[in-house]
Amino acid sequence: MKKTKEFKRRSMLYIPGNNPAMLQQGGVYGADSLLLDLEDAVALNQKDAARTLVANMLQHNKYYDAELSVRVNHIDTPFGLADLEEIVPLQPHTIRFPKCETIEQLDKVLSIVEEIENKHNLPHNEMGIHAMIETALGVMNVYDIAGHSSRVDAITIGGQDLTSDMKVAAGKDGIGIDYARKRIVMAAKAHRIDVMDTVFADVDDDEGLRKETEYIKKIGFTGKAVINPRQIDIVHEVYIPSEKDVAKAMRIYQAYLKNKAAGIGVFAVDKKMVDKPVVERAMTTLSLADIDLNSIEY
Amino acid sequence: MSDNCFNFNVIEASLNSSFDLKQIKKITDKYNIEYNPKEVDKTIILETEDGDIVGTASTDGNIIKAVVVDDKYQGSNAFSVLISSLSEELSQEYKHIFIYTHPKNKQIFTGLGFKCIAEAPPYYSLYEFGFSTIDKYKKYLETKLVTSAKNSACIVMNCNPFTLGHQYLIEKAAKESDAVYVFIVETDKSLFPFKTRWDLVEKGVAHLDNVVLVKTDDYLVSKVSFPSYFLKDKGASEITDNQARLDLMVFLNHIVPVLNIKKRYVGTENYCPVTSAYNKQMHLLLPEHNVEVVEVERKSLKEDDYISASQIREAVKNDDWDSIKDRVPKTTYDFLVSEAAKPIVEKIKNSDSRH
Amino acid sequence: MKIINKAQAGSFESSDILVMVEPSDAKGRNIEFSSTVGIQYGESILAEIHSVLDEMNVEDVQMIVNDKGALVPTIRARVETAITRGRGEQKGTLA
Amino acid sequence: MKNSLGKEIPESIEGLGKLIPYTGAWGLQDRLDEVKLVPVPAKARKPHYDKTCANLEEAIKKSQPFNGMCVSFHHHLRGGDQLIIQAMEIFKKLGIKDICIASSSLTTAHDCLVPFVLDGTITKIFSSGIRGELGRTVSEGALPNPIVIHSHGGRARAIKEGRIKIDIAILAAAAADNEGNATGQHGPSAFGSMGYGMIDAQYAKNTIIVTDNMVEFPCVPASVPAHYVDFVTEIETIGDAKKIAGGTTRITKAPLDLKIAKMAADAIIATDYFKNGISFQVGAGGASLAVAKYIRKAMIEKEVQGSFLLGGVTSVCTDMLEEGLFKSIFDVQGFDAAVSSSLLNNPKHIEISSDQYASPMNSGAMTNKIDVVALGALEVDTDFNVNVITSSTGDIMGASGGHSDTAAGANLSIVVAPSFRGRLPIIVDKVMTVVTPGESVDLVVTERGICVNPLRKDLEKQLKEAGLWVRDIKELAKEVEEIVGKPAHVATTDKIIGVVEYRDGSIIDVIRQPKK
Repeated sequence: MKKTKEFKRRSMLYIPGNNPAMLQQGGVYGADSLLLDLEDAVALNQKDAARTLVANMLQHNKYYDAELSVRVNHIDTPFGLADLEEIVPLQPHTIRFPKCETIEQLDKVLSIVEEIENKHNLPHNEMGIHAMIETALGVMNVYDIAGHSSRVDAITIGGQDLTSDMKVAAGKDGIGIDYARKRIVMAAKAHRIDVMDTVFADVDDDEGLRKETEYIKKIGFTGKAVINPRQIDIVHEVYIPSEKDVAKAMRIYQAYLKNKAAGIGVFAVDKKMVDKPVVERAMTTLSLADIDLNSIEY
Repeated sequence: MSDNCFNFNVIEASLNSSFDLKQIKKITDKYNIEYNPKEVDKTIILETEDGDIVGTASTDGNIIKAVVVDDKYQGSNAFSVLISSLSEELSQEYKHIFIYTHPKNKQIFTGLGFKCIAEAPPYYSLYEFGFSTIDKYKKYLETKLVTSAKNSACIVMNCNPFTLGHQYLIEKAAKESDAVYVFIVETDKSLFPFKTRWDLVEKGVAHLDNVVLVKTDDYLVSKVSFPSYFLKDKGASEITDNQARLDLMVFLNHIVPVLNIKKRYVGTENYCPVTSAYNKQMHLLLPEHNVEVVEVERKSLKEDDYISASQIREAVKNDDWDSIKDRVPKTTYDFLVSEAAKPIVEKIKNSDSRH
Repeated sequence: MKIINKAQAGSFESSDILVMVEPSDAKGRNIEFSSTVGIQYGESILAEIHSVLDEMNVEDVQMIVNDKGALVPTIRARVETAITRGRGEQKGTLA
Repeated sequence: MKNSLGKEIPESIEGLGKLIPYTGAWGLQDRLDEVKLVPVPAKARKPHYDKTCANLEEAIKKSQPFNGMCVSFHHHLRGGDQLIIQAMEIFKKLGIKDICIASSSLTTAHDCLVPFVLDGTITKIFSSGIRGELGRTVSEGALPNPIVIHSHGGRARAIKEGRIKIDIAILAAAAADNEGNATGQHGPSAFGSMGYGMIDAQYAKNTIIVTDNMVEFPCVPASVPAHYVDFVTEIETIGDAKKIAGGTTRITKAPLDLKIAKMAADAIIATDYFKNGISFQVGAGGASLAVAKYIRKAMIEKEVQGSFLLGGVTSVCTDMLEEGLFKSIFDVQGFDAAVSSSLLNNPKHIEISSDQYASPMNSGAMTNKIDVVALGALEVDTDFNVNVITSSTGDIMGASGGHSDTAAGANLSIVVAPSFRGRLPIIVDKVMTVVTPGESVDLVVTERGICVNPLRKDLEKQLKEAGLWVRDIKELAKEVEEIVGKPAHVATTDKIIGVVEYRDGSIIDVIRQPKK
């Protein structure tokens, strides 16, 4: 199994946790990540049913290469603890913790998770935790949250809850959450972790989705959550690097491999100094272009 | 995940909210579905994630009714979401669930796994799902079957309470038939509870050895098959006629064959427009299916003074015990004046119900 | 661990399976079964149901199963949920 | 005897005569080149002969019906057809029995034929497909003779060869004149191309044109020309316009179908066939139609202009014609109202007969000229054989249509289907009934990968180079079985209820009655 940090996260498909038809097909659409949702997509009187269903699907269904993430309910609800007790032993790639507002809450989740892991003799470094920032308080604390634990390797903005917490309209222009988006991105970048954008609700508006995805890519998001499989390809298309960028990344990476083999640490490509961040960036570009890094020769 | 599989939101409507009612009416009116918030316990509205109204359905006891899905979502999972969501709650309380709907939806509901137990085109059909289905009821009927009887009759009675009129009708049927099945309406919507009504009939027919008492479950003149009967102050209408036909189709499809019934006895109805409408439909429908309808003039004390249960209840209200004495068997009278009847008598005095 | 409540899990939707249980004094497992793929999978679905019931130590149960082509994980989950609810042991949910 | 797919075929069947076993997709080509065709019936009429009849009954009586005759229909009215039932009621009234129905296909609108099967009015059926109650009735063994399933091209051949000998053709027209010039292109019940009825009109001993829209002479275009027509009659309605052809066809929004369609389009684009001059056919719905959506996008982006579109035509095709992405459409059957009006108004939209469309026995069938076709399936097996006729319970519930015709002719024939549907596997070890032989299928595209026929190493190389998800079909079948479980074997009796005729007239498979 891949470790959580090895996934590229251009798209993350939400799948309602109590819907067998959607759960069983979730793996075939090519989303980078799958979010099996026990939280908002599940009615209050079906929380137990969804939890049991998702647990069974995690164990028996085929999800191919996708990152599997389970969104549990907040630990302050009557459902959160039961969710963790059922899901943590199954060690999906990540647990997604919603409405994260403070590092104290995060600590609480981490300690419950680790307690469960201890009980099942599971290591503490396999499964990642993704924090969702969905309230004004969470946005203000996001820098601390993002850097609080090595288990947190991605954060996400939850647009619908955030606009309602802020008491602003959830318009398509995204003006209400623009500051939050940028603040959250900056916090993630500061800690060098991934950051995912919220969903685009109108599944029939392909152009709107494309425009929004282009925008959030520009301001620094790693990828975007989607609610319908039809949205995946559009998000991926936006994230596919241009041929020119791929070619440049290839030159850098090949030079890096060549110099590494020769034991040289710092070198130049196209007359420009290449250091570690430049190489990492090139690697990201190549992987976004679906190029297998292992197949590259110099 | 097919084209037709949506992740709908199920919203419980507030029956006091004029906004919610307007939303419901908009779609029920569009498809000409009767909807009256006073005749439902609960209504749900199905919405898309964008808030588009997809459909609605309501419950009334163990009945799911006023089920509508917008044409735009026909063929989607809308029906199954509506029904699943309501059935889950109902199945915790009831042993079986009914859907009352338009016959054109037959494929949809049988596709879901409901069994169609009767149809009365063009408006009504009745579907059932659950533990205690009509098949189980038929097994119960089999235990009541008098196998030797060739010429069997039946009477369906509410007996609220049991009067000399009821007794007279049963006696007449018993004389003219090998066996008489007396169905006591089990729906507990009357002032006298089912158990009391049953006991009073049992006592009142103890002298007749070819009379068998039978429970109706939800299948005969019940709130499920003939809801009009249990509504307050509702005159007869086309709706009543159609509901009566549905009730009679349940009788003909499922009860007549098991008990091999040849005749159905009924008293002439002089008071209640709903009951007389029911009787009229009986005359239209039963002979077609080889069941004779024997309508018997009600027992009267003097001219135009026919005995009826409502009269008895009226008399209880007015403490007119002499009149009661003349009109009910001793067994009923003894009960009415007993300690056990006190709560019922009290209830009658405070009630304005037809039943 | 008797069934003490009437309970339902699952739904009438395609790819799901609806499982209902009710309290009863009757002995054994009485399963009323219907499926859209009954001809092809009837026996294996029943076997799957029995295996969950075995695991949960359910000996006596009155059950209705209405299958709409559910896959094994769904069948297992719905039976488990129905039994847990029927026993009144469900956790972390609002009834 | 066994055919080349190893299927046990009887030497002969009563009522059908000697059977020829299937020997390969082009196995009988030599026979077809030598086969003796039946003559077109002689119809010498004197000048100003009046063909019009007061009603359908009169037209039928004048056609001299008899017990055991063969009556043909076309299925262009699809689910809206109300002509066949009217005709059958008249036959029944006249006491005609033992009728052979030769319809180009039968739909759910034909459930109304069940009583006529049960009472012996209909005893034999030739059709491309059958569905609903009628399918169930036939599957229960109600017909004394097995139903013969043919492809659209195979039907044209069977008529020319005399295997189907039509005594009366009763052909619905959306407009006709008193001489019998008839078309489906305009009128209140317009259905577009009349391609499946053309050959019937020519070969039937008696041809009746039935319309609910009598127009002044001459009715143009004359899809069926007057000189083949014996009688013309006007009736109140030939069908339910709403169910015949409505508005425009919408491409599915089902994510799974779209996913499969996108994968199929990516595969097409990765091959050498995707270039200027490409010719193309898609189905009328589901994933197969949706392939067009992605092909259209790629053609615009990569500035590719195609030659022609073929087949069952939807507004998706006519849109691409209007946009100039293709130079023409050859249309044997239309699926929506927009197609009818395009056919009527656009000279590059050309009506063709089923003979020209797909027959294996002429010198220019369009299916032999096609580059790429995307087809659906009920089942596909690890030998790439395709079943489009029997359901998972063994009932006859589908249609052969142009499936085997286009698969045989196309340079690249692609079957698009989900790997399973409602728990039932579609990718299986052995299909229940073979309609299209595996040797004529190049790719099978499912949401769980693309399988390339081992005969097409060239394609496998092209797809792999493009980075597409290519996988072995046996491995996929195994994976599907792991997901859905192994279905119980559907047992059959020995009774043969259907015969699947390959397009060349040989028997590719027989359908035995499922044990219930």
